[in-house]
Amino acid sequence: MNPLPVLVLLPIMGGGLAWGAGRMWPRASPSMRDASWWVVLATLVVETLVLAMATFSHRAHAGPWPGHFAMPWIPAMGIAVRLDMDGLSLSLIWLSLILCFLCVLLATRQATAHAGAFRFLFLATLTGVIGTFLATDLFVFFFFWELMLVPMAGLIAAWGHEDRQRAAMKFFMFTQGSGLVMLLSILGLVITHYRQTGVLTFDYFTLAHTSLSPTGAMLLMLGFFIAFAVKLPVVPVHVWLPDAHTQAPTAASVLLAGILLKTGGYGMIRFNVMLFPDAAARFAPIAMGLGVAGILYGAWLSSAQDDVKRLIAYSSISHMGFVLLGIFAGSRMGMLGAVMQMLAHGLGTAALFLIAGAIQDRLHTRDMHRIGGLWAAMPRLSSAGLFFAMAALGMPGLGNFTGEFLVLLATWRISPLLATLAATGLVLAAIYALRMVNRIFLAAPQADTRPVTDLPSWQMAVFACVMAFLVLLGLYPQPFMIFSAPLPLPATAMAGPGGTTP
Amino acid sequence: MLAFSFNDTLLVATVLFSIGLAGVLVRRNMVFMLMSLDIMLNAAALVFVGAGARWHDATGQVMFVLILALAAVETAVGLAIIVCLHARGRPTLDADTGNLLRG
Amino acid sequence: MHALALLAACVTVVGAIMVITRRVAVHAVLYLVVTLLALATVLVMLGASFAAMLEIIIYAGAIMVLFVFVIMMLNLGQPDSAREKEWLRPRAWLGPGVLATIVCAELLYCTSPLSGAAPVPAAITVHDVGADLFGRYVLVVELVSYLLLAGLVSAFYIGRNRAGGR
Amino acid sequence: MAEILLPLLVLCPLAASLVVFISAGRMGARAIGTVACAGVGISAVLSIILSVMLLSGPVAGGLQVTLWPWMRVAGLSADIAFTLDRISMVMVLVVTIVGLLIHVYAAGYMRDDPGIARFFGCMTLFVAAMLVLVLASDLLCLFIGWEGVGLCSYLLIGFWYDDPANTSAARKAFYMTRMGDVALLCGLLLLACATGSLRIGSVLASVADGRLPASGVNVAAAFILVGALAKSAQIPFQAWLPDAMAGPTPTSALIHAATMVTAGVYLIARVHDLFAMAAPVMALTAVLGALTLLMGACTALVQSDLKRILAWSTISQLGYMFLALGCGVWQAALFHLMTHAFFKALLFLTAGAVIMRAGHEQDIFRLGGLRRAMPGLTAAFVAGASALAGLPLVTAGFYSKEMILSGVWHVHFGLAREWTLSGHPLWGIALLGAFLTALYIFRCVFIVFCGKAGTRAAGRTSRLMGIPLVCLSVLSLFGGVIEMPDTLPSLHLFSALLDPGTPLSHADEPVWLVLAGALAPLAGLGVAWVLWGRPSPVMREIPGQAGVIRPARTGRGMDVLYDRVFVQPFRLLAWLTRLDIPGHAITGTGRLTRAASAGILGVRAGLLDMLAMRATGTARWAGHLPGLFQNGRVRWYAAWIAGGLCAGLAMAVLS
Amino acid sequence: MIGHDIFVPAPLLVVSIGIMVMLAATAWRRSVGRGFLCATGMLLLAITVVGHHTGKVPDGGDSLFVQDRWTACTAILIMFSTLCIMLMSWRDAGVTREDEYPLLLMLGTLGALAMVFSANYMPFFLGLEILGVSIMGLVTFGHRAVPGHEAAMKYLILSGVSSAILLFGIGLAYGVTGSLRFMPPIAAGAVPAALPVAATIMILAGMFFKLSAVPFHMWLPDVMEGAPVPVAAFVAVVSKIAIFSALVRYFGTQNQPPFLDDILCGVIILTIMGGNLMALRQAGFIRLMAYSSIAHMGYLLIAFVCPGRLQSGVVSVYLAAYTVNTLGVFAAMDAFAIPGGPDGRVVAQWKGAFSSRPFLASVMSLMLLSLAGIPPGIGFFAKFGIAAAGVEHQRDLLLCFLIIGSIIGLYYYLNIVRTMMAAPALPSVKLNRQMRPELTVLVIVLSMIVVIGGLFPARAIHPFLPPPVAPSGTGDGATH
Repeated sequence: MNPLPVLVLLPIMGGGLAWGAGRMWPRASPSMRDASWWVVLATLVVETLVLAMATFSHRAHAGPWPGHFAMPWIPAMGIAVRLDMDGLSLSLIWLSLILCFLCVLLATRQATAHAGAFRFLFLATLTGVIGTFLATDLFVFFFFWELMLVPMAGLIAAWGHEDRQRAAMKFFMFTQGSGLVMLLSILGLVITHYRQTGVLTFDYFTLAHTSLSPTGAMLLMLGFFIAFAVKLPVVPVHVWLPDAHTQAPTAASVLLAGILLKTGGYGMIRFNVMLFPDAAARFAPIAMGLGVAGILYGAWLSSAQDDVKRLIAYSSISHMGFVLLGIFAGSRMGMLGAVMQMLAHGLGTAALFLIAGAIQDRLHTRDMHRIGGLWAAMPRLSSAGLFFAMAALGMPGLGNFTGEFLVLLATWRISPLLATLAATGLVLAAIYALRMVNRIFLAAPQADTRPVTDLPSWQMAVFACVMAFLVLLGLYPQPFMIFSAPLPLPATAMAGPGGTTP
Repeated sequence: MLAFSFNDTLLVATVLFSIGLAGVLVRRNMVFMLMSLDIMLNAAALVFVGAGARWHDATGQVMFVLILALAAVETAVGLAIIVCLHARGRPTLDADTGNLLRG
Repeated sequence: MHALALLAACVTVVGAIMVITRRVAVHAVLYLVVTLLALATVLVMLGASFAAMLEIIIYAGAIMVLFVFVIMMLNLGQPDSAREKEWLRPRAWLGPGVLATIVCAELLYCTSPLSGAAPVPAAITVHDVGADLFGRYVLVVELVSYLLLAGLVSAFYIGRNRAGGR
Repeated sequence: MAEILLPLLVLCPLAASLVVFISAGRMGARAIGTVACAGVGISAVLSIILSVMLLSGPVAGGLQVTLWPWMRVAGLSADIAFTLDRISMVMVLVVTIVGLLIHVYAAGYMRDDPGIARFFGCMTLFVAAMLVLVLASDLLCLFIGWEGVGLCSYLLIGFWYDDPANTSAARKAFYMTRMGDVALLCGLLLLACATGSLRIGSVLASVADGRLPASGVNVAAAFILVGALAKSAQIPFQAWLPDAMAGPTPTSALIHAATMVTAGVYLIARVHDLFAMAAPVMALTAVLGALTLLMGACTALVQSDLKRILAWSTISQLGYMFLALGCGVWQAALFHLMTHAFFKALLFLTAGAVIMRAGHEQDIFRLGGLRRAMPGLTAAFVAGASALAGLPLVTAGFYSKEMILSGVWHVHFGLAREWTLSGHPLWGIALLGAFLTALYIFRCVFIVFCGKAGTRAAGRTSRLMGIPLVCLSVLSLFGGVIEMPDTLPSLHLFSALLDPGTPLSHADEPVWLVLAGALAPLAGLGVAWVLWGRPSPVMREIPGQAGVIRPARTGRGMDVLYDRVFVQPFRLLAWLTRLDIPGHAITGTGRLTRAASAGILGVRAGLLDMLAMRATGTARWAGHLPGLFQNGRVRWYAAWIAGGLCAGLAMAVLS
Repeated sequence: MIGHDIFVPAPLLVVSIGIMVMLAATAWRRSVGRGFLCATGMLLLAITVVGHHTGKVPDGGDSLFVQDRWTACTAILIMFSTLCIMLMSWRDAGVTREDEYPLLLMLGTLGALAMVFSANYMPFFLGLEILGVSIMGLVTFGHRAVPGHEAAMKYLILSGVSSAILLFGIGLAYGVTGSLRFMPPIAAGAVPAALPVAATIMILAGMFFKLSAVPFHMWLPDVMEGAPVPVAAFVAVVSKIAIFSALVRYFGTQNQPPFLDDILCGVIILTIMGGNLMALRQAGFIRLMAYSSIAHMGYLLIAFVCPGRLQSGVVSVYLAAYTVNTLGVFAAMDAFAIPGGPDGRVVAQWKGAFSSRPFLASVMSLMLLSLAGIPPGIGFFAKFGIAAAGVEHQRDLLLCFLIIGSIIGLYYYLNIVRTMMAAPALPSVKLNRQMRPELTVLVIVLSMIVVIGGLFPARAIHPFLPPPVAPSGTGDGATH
């Protein structure tokens, strides 16, 4: 059995089951776990097993990368379900699964109404994301890219907070609209290839060898870039993100910040840089400028927020600026830094959203002025919050720093000025992170704070796992760097000063 | 008797067609609109007959018959609708006023 | 062009103009009959005597009677005539007139260079038409029957529910 | 052996920290204190063992342990690796031993605080981070410790978070040091970029090879200097340290006096080879150090808060160290670092005990006459004060300061081709600083311990707190005899220890140089006695709110002099300090950022969001089209058809 | 000559016989149910005999009818749609229960089929009129009589004008070529170029009217709004398929005459933008669907102006997707209607549908998202095909408008979904919410088609990937 299609299909099937289970055996009491929750958990466990199999088994196959699956889909148009897996996709899938476990264990309790449907959409998003990470057929990639929007927007629109529907709409419109531009680029590439060779195919590896005119390559690259830039997000097109993150229910925020943003980074690495190396190199100064702008702008705005989730959302913009910077720094080091940053940010920000969600569940507000001083009441939650805030501000020894340092170093080689500016973002990061800490956790308790329950120990244990993972990423990233490096395209030399040494 | 060339036919038909069009556009009374429609259809029919004559082909007149049938059907249905609307409180037969369907 | 032909064409056009400018519906119907008769003349001159007969019998005869019948039934009288006058102010003619004129001009522009060597038209007899109609176009005739059936059913249904108003 | 012990050195406090954190709420105060002290204590023992191992080994080099590769990418290799060489050995000993003493003291001091677990967790974590900083053989690894100590400092300054002033002081400290950290990071980036590695040895070797252009060396040194300045609260980053006194006193002693703030000194000492090649930066370091020492001393003179006096004195003493570093006598800097750790920790701890017993009163003018109530503490404080002032021969501070002074006297900066700068003016400033040091610390001694009784003292100092004080007093008094000026019995144990190859010796040193160094503190002591030590002190009534000294009264000769010589310049300086421009800028940054980004938010709402909204708005406007076009009139519709036909014909025919 | 050797495509024959049978049945005893039953049976029969014909296939160009895979594809679509609409209106409360109704539906289908199969202007034009006249009758079947009649009136007059234009154009074409073969007129002999151009334009104008391309589109919303829901679906689906099928047949796979290029581009842009912009602020669901259908015709026309390898497949896939989605929307709307309660024709009535009627709301969302081109619906693949065709022909301008239009479209489709997700305004009145079983089946079947078609487009669409016109092209063989 090939694990790749199983990986993609399992979540949505499990989600369907969970939905059915939720309808058949609705929850008896709010405190009890219902059948659908167990179904989701079982799905994730099986998925993890399959993923472990995919990680450690080495099967013989025709693909250029460690994992490969191909099945004709629409032969008339040269479309096939081609799934390939290299370290980058593998590590991002691992990240997705970890975050899903987090959500299932810590956050889905929030969805009280129609829990089954909630879980279905949740797992459907996972399917979309995993499909996006695995697809090497451009059509299939686009299919999954669009597919993951729908359940996510549904999650936001149906289970979100006050202004959820507008946020969901904004999210959907931005991503879908930019996706259409990418569609045109995909088609442009395919048809250019068709004109040259007479072969109509959407195969990533085949299309990589299309020879393009500089202008054409630039245009096609820009089409991809726009879609990924919206998802990442890059500064001028980030408008959807704060709303979506803020309004989404906790689990959706986690998925959104933890994984969906990563699909943007993944796409930039996989498609912008690897498909169009020359155009990407020419575009790099602009992209890096945008990255720095994102770092500073995101951090700056983050430090002006009163809404916790909004603050975290803007900090995500800042962190994703590093990713953009690293991807376009043109060296393997920057790329690795970007990947590390994605992994670390996925974990850290997801945990922060979970904490913010836990606070909101207990205090029914996200306004930092009204939260105030939780340490006395909830030392566990607060210490976890403190830890992840430190991770967010780039404390060395935690995962984010590894990524940021590599990115900065790679940037310094290109332009010390940009690197210095980006490093300034770290000061701003300290400002927003500490502001959050000193408003929420380490502050005088609010007079009207009702007695609240702290996190139970088992939840704390889950958080501890994440912390341990972040520390691991921060102190011993080498295996992850080797593991999660994007593999070069076969038969083409990866351009870049880094060469191909892992 | 064959005094008309195709060209002349076209001339007459075009003018007739335009008059019919103008009639549809300018009249607010639905009965007049139907009459103008008939004029337009007749213009089209005239073209067919003229063309049939030009190619010496009976098909043109076959088309004429078809158009005649169409005109009959349209007139019948149209008048039925007019009568119906008239019966339901549209005494003026004005096509412009009392529109429920708009926007 | 034959003088009679010219006359017939002129009558057709003038009749049509009268149709669309009349205030009283019955007058318009009468002018329409005149137009159709003149058109029948034109058809005859095109060698299509069968078509001309149909024009007179069915169009001027049957369809126009339908019009007259409906007009009588609706009892359009003096107030309607006054209202029509109100509606037919010169300003109302401006837009439609211009549009129709432009369409006419464009069509004429398209057809005008045609006035050169054109094949001489010849008469087509009833026989020719009949042979075609029930020969190669028999299916078309069948389709026309369905068209008439559709019109029949529609008009029947619409007319039947006239009084209902449910 | 060393491969196990060296990581264990770091691991012990770390483990203690984890245990304390995780068991929060389940362990009693005593148990927590025990665990913390045990963790640090084991470290101290280990450090001594390791020092012995190091010193018994070959002279050059040190104990190296590479734990695991951290980042190995093309163009960068960084390891998690520890080195124990002679420089770090000194520092490790200081950190662990002083740390242990302070932990023991704190176990008594913090006994009744509800947040004791958090306190000891942070303290032990701090020791661990500090040890990482000290032991790191890789600059990037050092950076872990560097930021880690900053974090602990932040947490401990804001330990009593109920008061917003404390948390804001904590944040101020973090922001300011963070700015320096970013500069340091930039320096690291530059070095990593040029050399491909951040291992200190290889970086210095590359620099020595000339793989880095001179400008690069200067810039890198400048970046590192900025980082060090921020960490050590030197001009222009001095503002955070006095505020940092908001933390518990053991914190102030350990972090903000003995160890963390000296990290900057340590860092520069570590990379002194790099600095040696960057003459302008050296000069800058020296000048900034001199300015800081003078300013710190001046400001300390007019403070009234006991802990703030000590804080400013710390700044001033760190200025000495930077002066020494700038003058290339990094051995002297480290020596002073060590002695300063002893006596300043002693001073802080004693002050903490005094304040605690005096009912948490920190204003020196409200204290007073405590000599009788707490003789032991008085003795300890006087011992510390003497060491700080550097009273000749009997205190450790004298020897270390003397070493700095002699180093400064001999220095010559070759800034550019013919621009040289003699060290003599700096020497003068340092000497003046020595005088002022004695003046302000004995002002403090006389006001607090002599004279009329102020607040009533209560309770007594527990033995747990007493023992460290005794130990530190001994160290402060006698810890300096391992290095003596040539004029005295020429003893160079310390510098020989640090740098066995080139013993620091100035044979041609004039005797009056030592004499001047010895007399200046004495003069300070005398003046202080004159001003504050007599039964009716001249300056007694001056309200001590920093810098707001009433205009000197006429008719008292000494006052005029004092006013002219000290007060006016101090007022200026103190006014400048009080303005606290960078400090305000930093604390203000939060508010400023908020204001500015609120502005940006407005702009954003007006720009990006509004653009998005405008787009939908346009679309909505377009949504009104139905009303315009689709008006329900058949004739209108027909006109469109005719118009369409018209246009189509026109386009097709006329084109 | 008259007899068994006349070439008639079987579906046409079956449907017309069906009409006769229904007439006979009506003459025997009037019964609505029997009419529906008879019609359904005949349609099923007709679907099964698609591809068959009587007589021998004429080889010359003089045939009235033509039959190939393209006709089979569109004929199946048409009959399938009619079948669905039959099912929808079987016991629809919004439709007057008269036995003329199934008869007119069948007549309309016959007209549409005639258009599809026609290879000659005559059956094309007659089919068009049969369809039109049937629609005139059908729209009056609602209970709200006046809007129905008003709609019929508008349709009558406007379609009369367009028919006249079309006929005039055909006449000109006939005058130019001397033949009524269903293809663009090519100047023969001394006839100047302007006349065939004018003829083509006028024929196109007539076709665009039926297709409701933008300057000629205004009847569609009014007519659909005035009609009962199933009839609106009929108008939106069947007549569109038929006319588009004819349009493709008319121009074939060859490039359009160059003079048409600007006009077509202009019409496409106007159609896309007009349809989408007008749909933005609609409160009426049917009206919104009408405008969205106009926009979809615009998208389809993009494929139409990009002839070649992709065109036939793309057009058929898009038509199929559009058909199924639109039918789904209308079926859900029909199922939403409760006698004495909301009839689902206003978007606001759908507020809170996700909580009050989750199944219908889910189906509706699926259909709307598929219309918007979001996976996994079949509409995604369809739009992908359109874009592919556009990129292949480097229709950059049109593609820009495709994207802009899609985004606007997404907005109003999502707005409906949003409305459905909102909390219901009022505590819902206890009404009988039992859905008619046949509607449930229909809705489920349509949803499955949408999803399966989206997931396995190749399998689902394989029969729809024919060369549209006589197998002249060589490249077409590769498409299946």
